[in-house]
Amino acid sequence: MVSDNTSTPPSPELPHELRRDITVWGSYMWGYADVGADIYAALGLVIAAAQGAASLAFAAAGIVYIMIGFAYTELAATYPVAGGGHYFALRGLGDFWGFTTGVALLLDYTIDIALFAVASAGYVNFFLPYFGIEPSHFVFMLGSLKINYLWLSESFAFILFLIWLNIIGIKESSLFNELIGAFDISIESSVIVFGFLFAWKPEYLIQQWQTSFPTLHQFMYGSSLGIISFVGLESISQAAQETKRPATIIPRTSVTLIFTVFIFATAFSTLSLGVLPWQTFAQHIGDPIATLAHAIPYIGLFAGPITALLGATILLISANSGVMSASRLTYSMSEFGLITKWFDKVSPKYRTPVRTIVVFSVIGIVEMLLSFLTPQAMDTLGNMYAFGATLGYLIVFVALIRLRFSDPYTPRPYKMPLNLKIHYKDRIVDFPVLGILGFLGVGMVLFEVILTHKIGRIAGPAWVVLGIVYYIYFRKKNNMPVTKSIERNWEAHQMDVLISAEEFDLAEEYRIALKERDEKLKKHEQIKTDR
Amino acid sequence: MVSDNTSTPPSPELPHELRRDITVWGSYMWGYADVGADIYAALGLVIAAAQGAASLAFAAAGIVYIMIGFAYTELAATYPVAGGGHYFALRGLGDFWGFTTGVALLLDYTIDIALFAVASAGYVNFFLPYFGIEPSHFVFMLGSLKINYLWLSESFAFILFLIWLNIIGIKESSLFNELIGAFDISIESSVIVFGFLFAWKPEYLIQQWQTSFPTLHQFMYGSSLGIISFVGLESISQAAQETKRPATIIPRTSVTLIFTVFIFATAFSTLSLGVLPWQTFAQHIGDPIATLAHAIPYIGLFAGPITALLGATILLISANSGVMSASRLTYSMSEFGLITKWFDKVSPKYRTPVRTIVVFSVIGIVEMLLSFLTPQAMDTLGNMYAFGATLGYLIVFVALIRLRFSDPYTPRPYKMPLNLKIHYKDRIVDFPVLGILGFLGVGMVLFEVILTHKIGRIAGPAWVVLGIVYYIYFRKKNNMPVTKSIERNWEAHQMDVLISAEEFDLAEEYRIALKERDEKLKKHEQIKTDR
Amino acid sequence: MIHSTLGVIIAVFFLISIISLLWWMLHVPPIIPQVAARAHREVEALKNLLIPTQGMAYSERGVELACRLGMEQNATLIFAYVIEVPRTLPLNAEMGNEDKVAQEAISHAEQLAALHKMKNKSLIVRSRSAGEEIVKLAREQEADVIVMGIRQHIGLKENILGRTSDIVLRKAPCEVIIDKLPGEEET
Amino acid sequence: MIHSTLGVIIAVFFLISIISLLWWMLHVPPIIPQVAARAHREVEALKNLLIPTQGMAYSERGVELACRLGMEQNATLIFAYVIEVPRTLPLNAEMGNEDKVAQEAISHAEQLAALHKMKNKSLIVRSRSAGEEIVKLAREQEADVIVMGIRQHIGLKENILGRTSDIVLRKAPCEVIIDKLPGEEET
Repeated sequence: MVSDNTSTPPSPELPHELRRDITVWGSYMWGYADVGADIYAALGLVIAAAQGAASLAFAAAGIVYIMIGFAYTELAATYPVAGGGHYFALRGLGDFWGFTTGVALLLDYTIDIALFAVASAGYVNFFLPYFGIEPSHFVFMLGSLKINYLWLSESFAFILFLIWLNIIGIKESSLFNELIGAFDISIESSVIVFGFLFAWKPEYLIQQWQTSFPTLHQFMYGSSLGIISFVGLESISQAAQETKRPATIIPRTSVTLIFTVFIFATAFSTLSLGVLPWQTFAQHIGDPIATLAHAIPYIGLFAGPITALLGATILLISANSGVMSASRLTYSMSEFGLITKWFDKVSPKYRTPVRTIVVFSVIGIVEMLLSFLTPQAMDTLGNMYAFGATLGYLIVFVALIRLRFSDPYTPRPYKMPLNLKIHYKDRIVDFPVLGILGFLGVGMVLFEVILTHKIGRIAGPAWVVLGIVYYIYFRKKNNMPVTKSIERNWEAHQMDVLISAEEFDLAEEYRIALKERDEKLKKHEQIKTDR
Repeated sequence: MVSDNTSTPPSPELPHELRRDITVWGSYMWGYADVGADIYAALGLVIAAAQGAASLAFAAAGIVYIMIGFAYTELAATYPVAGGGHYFALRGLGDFWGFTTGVALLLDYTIDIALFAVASAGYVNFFLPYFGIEPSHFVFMLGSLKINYLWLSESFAFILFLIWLNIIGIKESSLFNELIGAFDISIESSVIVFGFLFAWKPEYLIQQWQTSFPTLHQFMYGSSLGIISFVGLESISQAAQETKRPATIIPRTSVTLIFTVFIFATAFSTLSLGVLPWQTFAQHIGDPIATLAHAIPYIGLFAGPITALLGATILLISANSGVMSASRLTYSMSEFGLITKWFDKVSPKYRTPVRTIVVFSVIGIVEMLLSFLTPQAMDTLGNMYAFGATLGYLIVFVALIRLRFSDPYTPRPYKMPLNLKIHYKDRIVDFPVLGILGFLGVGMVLFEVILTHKIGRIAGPAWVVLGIVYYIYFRKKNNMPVTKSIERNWEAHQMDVLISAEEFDLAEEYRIALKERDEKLKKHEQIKTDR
Repeated sequence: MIHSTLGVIIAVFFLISIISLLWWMLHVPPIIPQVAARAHREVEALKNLLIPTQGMAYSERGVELACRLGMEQNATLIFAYVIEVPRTLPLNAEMGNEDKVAQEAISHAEQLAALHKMKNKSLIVRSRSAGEEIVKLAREQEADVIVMGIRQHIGLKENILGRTSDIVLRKAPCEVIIDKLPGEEET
Repeated sequence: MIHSTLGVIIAVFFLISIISLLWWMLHVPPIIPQVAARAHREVEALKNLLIPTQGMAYSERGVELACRLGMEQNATLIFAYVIEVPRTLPLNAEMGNEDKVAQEAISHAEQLAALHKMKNKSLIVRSRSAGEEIVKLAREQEADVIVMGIRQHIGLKENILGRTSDIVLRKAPCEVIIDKLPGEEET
């Protein structure tokens, strides 16, 4: 590589920036960590709802998901900074929408931490009896409520571990993901390959398709649940500012993630229905992969420990993804003056945003405690999860379309396919047809979530409204505009971003595009003054 | 098109050249005319031999055929002149092999004229009863032989018509092919489409495949017969010197012909075995398409007249292809001093080689008379047909390989796929792997022909030997070398050919390649003299 | 115990697609250094190429050069044939077959542009000085670069370039590319 | 009465393949006129491109230009940095950081060549006169064309090109392409 002699020195005016330490595999794994656990959770639910047509439901959800994926790929490659959806909305739609998207996504990441740390600890408990510890003994009563304090402390310990891991460095935290993720992918692939080779009966699949085809309502419900298994692409964007050469690498990791997850989801559902009746999965909603693995020859023998290990690890890195993403999201929001400046601080020693890591992980711990104290809390969190993600994605689609018009000069190394060339203010703009379709698709899912999730439709909006109340108070207090945006020099900012990302080719493209625009403007003004 | 103002004026030193009047569609149709009739003849034979695996036999033969096709495509695009295989052998292997190839192919073209004119008249007889004429009444006895003099005179009239048509101009003769060919392709396509839509039962095909799979010997025999249906690509090369922009057009028409014929052959055989048992075709070897069409709903009603019309017309243009090709082949042989110069004459009025058209069509008439007089003659001719084609193709493969070494400078706008780069005399030569495979494939077929065709293995070689005897006599008489070749300025000739074909880009490529070679040679000599 | 060939096919297909996806992902194209990026992008920014032509082999070399230069960014080629009218004649004087020669030169250039499938427009203008006119055209047409093929002036010791190219080089408001063929042979 | 969906699929597939084959066959690419063919092929014949570089923005423009010119025929780029040694010094004298500058200029050129995936080799030579040395290198390396990016010499009235390019233009045994950037801004 010839890059070494041309790498930029660290800018002196920003001494404590995030460090670019994430490689291609790391970037991919931040996304996979998030998504991998989601499939784990969603497979049973979708099969229970969509029955014989589960594969079709996954494929249908996959289409909406692929559009979301393309949108994120375009935006993350164009704006390779931390912040993800919140940053895109900020650039495209201004401060208020940037904040709204951020607060919706923040909901998801804190839930990630709470839910998946608890679930991971649950799988760990599988192994304790082998060491002579019976987890069900460690219970005390709180009023009428049985609380397993072993499980609670395990979950608590996990989150503390993740906080420590994320503080000491993105490299360490990423490495943790990379190793465990590689292991999990291999195990999941083995289950699929062994399943198709030794247990899969196509006639069985066809029979279930023919005898247990769902009603349209069941099918739509199933495919809206399928979307859950696809949430998680965001994390790749959250890590963008710490990724090496993000504008080159992020499109690759995103596209790969989109398709691997799509392939895994359809393969798992097709395999499941060719091995066991859908009713079996409906009875074991909580642990579909273990149910499936038990029915496959050879690996069926190890199914118990393997799937428990798989579950424990994949859910742990998913919680890790939540810690990282929540901290980078709030770091970015603070940097752009959407929340208090106190969070905009990078540890000089570890080059990580220690304050946001700690604060928002603690919010995750609070959510976790709630889920142990009130049995409905788990359900509530799950419902809010779907609400936060779909609201965030919806705004991102609007931002994508808007940015095509308002910021045509920033080079887009990757563009969503299917564009219409339209004239707009003397320029030709690529209007993203798939952006509109994606907006409608996500909109439908959001509509369905509000319609069917009884708790989510109250609690989700309540969180967002609470956030907005804080936003108004914060902006008023600091004499900043509430409905309008702060003036920012996006062009200089964008150029800095590209240079610091070592994307020199894009930086040159941007420089020349801006120069051409300026020359055009100058000429226009000259014609005006000449009159 | 900008070509008009740059077209070359006719060269003054060669006032009576062939006229470039054949378009893309015309070029394709010269090939299709020849091949179309061959499928007609071979389908029944192949099904009778290969039974349930007829489609596979066609596909196997098709593989050898595709290699022949690629070889012809390369050579015809590189050397866009009349003469086909004979010219390629002349360029690559010298005068003797040029003559041998020519005489082998000439056998085929004269047989084309005789066989297909007679067969075409046979189909015409189908319609005569509707006009109150009963063909079987027009019979007289010659010893113990029944001769149908109506049929004989019809065949005779057809050949006379074709002679006239080919004399008045290649444009007229080509137009005749183009119209009839377009009609025939449409009819054949309709039979296939209707058949697959309304009569084809895949389970029936599978059942025949399983219950009537041939023995290896039967299969090989069937696939060697399949080759017959693929003979005919040569005609495109024979018409090259009268084709507009041959180096551009001939690769296209050849490749299209290769694949359309391949598709037709596999489609017909797959359709046939999904509609009727193979035994039915074995019983109606002479008219497979009519047998098939009768079994298809809707078009079955018109099957009789339609297939008779199809047969009559497709066989007639096939005979036309024979007349054209035989005359151009001999014209070229005469031009290069392989046979008497008397044939190297173009009619100033019509710009066609009148002498060769008449003489070699008359040879066709003689063969036709023989086939009416001796019942075995028809069989003998059929056997010789396979011998002539395979011998010619075998030599062409050798010439192709040789020319890659001996003439690397002539630009090849199309090259056979799969080449190995090897060093040879300071140069890098693309060694054609597929050429070797093709040589082996055709060699196997020739071996099989000699082994199985009892009459062909005597009569075929006899014709070739007779030809060689004439060649030795002719060359001795004119004081020309017999075993060696006449000195010719191939480079100037090639340049003339390219310019007159309006292939300026190739001409420039050739000029520069020769210039570079000359400079290299000069430098080498300088180094030698410097020593 | 394998249950179905379809299962084997799916398993193989699954493995191949996952592995090839990851393989593709991990093979990131190399970094483009800043210097290379700048030179490349600046040439990419050349959108209007002015090509004065005389219809000679050396002019056509200039046209081909311009095609190569502009192909990647789909630039517009502006062909210009300047008919130099001597000062002794009025500017719109009959000039023998000069107009026909100009037409032909332009049509050759257009053929080359068509070969490369490039946008182009053509101008035939009359002027007292070809050099001055080319500079003027470059300004009017907002040319980013002038590309000229020129001839070897044998014996011209003090100025190797010839009058026209000298003026263009001195006064052009934009980049100028001069392509000089060696003198030995003129086809 | 349709018997099987497979039959319908085969029928449709058959029709599509036959029609698309014929469609492809009938759409012949347009004829290439002789003039266009000649200019195109002659540029295609340029296999060795000699590019003298100084490591300045204008030299890199020359490198990019050479890349564009040689890409289609996969030509070889020969980069040459000539260190001019004054006559007062011995030819192999220590020249401050000249060697380092040369190395850097060559490495920039190589990066550009790598961006275009082109074969290249590099030469660093010392000479009394850069112009004479370039001409000599062109002869030694059998260059088909010399491509040079040059600078605006402000105030140099009598010779717009500068000493080196003037010598190269006069004495080169091959085609010479000069790319002169406008004088206003030097990045």
